[in-house]
Amino acid sequence: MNGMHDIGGMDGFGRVPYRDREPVFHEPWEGRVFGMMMTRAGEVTPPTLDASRHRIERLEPREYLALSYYERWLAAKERGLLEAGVLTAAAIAAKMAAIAADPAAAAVRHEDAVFAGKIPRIVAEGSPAARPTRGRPRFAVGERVITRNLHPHGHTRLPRYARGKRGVITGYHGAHVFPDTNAHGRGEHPQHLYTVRFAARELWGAAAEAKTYVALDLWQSYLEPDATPRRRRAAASGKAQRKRVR
Amino acid sequence: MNGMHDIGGMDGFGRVPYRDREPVFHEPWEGRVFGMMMTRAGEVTPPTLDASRHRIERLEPREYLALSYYERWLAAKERGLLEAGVLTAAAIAAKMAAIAADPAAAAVRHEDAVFAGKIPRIVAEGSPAARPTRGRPRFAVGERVITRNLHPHGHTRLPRYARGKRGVITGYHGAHVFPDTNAHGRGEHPQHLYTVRFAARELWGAAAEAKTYVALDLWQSYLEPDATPRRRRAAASGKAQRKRVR
Amino acid sequence: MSEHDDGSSHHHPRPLSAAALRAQAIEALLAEKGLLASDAIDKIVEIYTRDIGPLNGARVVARAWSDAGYKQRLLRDGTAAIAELGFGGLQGEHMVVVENTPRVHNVVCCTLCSCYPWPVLGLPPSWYKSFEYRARIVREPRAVLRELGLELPATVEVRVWDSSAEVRYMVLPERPPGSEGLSEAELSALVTRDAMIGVARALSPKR
Amino acid sequence: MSEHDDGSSHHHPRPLSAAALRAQAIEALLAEKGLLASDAIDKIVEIYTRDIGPLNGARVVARAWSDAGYKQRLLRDGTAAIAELGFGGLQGEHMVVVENTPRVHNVVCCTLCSCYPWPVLGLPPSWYKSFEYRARIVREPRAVLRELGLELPATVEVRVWDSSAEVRYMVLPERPPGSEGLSEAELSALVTRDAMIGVARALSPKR
Repeated sequence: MNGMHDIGGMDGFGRVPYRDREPVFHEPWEGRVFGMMMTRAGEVTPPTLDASRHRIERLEPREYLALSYYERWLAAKERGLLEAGVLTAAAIAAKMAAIAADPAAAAVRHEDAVFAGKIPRIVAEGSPAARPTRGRPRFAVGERVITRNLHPHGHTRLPRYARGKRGVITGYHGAHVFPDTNAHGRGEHPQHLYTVRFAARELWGAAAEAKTYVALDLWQSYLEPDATPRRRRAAASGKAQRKRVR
Repeated sequence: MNGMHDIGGMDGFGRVPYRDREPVFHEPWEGRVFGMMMTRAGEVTPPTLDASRHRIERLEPREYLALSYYERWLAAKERGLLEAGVLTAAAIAAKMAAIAADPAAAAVRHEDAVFAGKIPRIVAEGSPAARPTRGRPRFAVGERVITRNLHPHGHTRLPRYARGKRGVITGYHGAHVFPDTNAHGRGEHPQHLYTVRFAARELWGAAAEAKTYVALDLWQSYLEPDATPRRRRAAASGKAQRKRVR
Repeated sequence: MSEHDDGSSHHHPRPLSAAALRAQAIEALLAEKGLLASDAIDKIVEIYTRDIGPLNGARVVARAWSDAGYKQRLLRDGTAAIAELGFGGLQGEHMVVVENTPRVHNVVCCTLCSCYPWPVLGLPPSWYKSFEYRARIVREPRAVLRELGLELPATVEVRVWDSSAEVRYMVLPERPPGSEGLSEAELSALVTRDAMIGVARALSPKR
Repeated sequence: MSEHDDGSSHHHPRPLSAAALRAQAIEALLAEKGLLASDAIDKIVEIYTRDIGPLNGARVVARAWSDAGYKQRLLRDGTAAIAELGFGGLQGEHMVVVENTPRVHNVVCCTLCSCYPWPVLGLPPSWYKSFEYRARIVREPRAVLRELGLELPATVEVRVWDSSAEVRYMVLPERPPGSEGLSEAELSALVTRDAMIGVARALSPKR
């Protein structure tokens, strides 16, 4: 989707709010939200990683921008629990009021020693997205491609700034789970995954920074061969723009 | 600039909040803000229309989305007055506190009967953006063009969704003031202005609504001739995409 | 500000919003410094709440429905033809009128801000200025129109006019069936703001 | 929730934020229903606050600086070489290590969310997750790096790695001058989180 999350290339946010040192979690609740997300707390049908990302992307744009990072995780988690009927908004509001009145109301625990014991292994093993490859990759390293101009209303990992753009394959990663279907419960449908390198000038036009490239990891169905003759390509991506007014 | 205002094509906002009837101004202050903007109240160097738009665009994205329409006008107006040193933040805060304590503190007027008497004529005459044409237009109605992939950090009226896209000239309007310079006090530099028609499929890919077109009014320096051979154009804009997965 | 209320809203007993307070504070400070004209602001507000609105556009449309010569002039040079009826000026300096037919449906928007043809339609309604409309109408106009109650046959071509320059667009809606023989005044009552934006058809005459 | 505080922040006497209240309410409700494992959450929080962080990545870099064979393996198959040191797992299942040289500077980001190589760098800092960094680093990396204190000569090629899939990137910084003869442990102390993201150089050894 062309969501609020797809902000690569946007102006107006200002300077990066850099801090050298900060705690991993700024408040204890951030850690708890992180932990609930990672342990898939309360999920009747645990969402895939892709579905979790899409839940966050689907936050209303005003909400997406207004919330902090873990507030977005929390809002997405809450939405998932409400949509699945696990919790109700009324119950959450009542419990919030109870905790505000008496912080001890939050001190509820439910233990699962077996699951807790597995956590280190779950973290250490991870959950690879690579899948056995079926079919030969369409593109080879060094090949020129053009990204498709795709605008699905659902989840995608082809950002807007890199659609309809020419690049070069610089890496191949085998077949990986395809987020555009997996996020929607429509299956993993693994596809060949490539690293594609784009010149900044191709992405951002003639005013782009020089000697600058952006690489993205893109699935095969995002890509088409770039059949543009070399001479025309140069004209379209750069030389012609140098003539522009201003 | 690739600002928060450039939202054509975004997902996630939901249904259009349609209302059949509503007052022109929902609150009296909206009318006053409209009036202050239109009369350029307090402006040492009255901004051009383009500069006024750019002031609004430059609101921080979180602020832009959080504010209502006339709140954005008000925020942009305030920013202009602060930047010009006409008012200070402290003075505004103090006056807000005074009015909150006693609404009568807002009852300050300064009359200018001569200016007020000119308002009907100013409204009726408007402020045309057309300028005498110098030089022949580069493009003719019916000609195919491709928009440049421009990403200026300043003001522009070529929205992101229509950059690097192929269209057809369907109208010519003579020379109009060029916003990209005029908004920044760099002069009007009038350019030939064209209406360019784009197929929805060109803008939004193969999933676009059928038999649908979007027209934009674009200045000559936004445009290049589309020299793509007809066969390749069809492949790039549509047929090739029909093969995509999903 | 109550003594120069614009008259479009009644007085509110509830506390002023932060925006209202801020607007009043800025206006009062500028007035104290003699840097604004309160009476000029009054006049502007009065004009756009009382004088200028979609009734202007409705008169243009009714004339075009009634007078083939006028319609031809209107579609050829909107600014000049609209000026024949005495309308024009701010945000209507360069008018283009686009005609709906059984085969083509037009709809107007401004994705980058909220440009709108003030002299014929007045100031835009909230929904036209909403992020929702601005974001979606250029991408999925048929879906948006359907939500707004206007279902277009697949055979109808949709043309969205995104007002990116100072050209302003107004839709000339299709004359509704059953409106034969109506006077211009009667016809203009069928022409809604929404029909001239292109998110609705003109009203059907009461039978 | 104070009795299972994650230990990364001290207790706050001030009232809980709305987010804190909401998080606690949801956790308490799920615990009441037996739909979460409090101890599993404790364990996850503990791992990412105590065990996993940029010291892991620093060890990888120090090894690569010290051992040409390891460096070669690291650049050829990041996942396998990093696993040699015992690191890997969640959000590092497919690691690619990119090498900074006098001619090429690499920097890592994720514009669409905030993907980051957890096993070697821990959880990302706030600024990496900020809209500012996500929006700007792909468009004007040299300007962003300059703001962050890293001025790159025009002759250096900049490569930005936007983590759009499950491949995670880590930068192998240039070994700083004057670090000859240092032990792996001493070298790893020169390797900052920022150097492995690519927004800084490795530290210079104290002389």
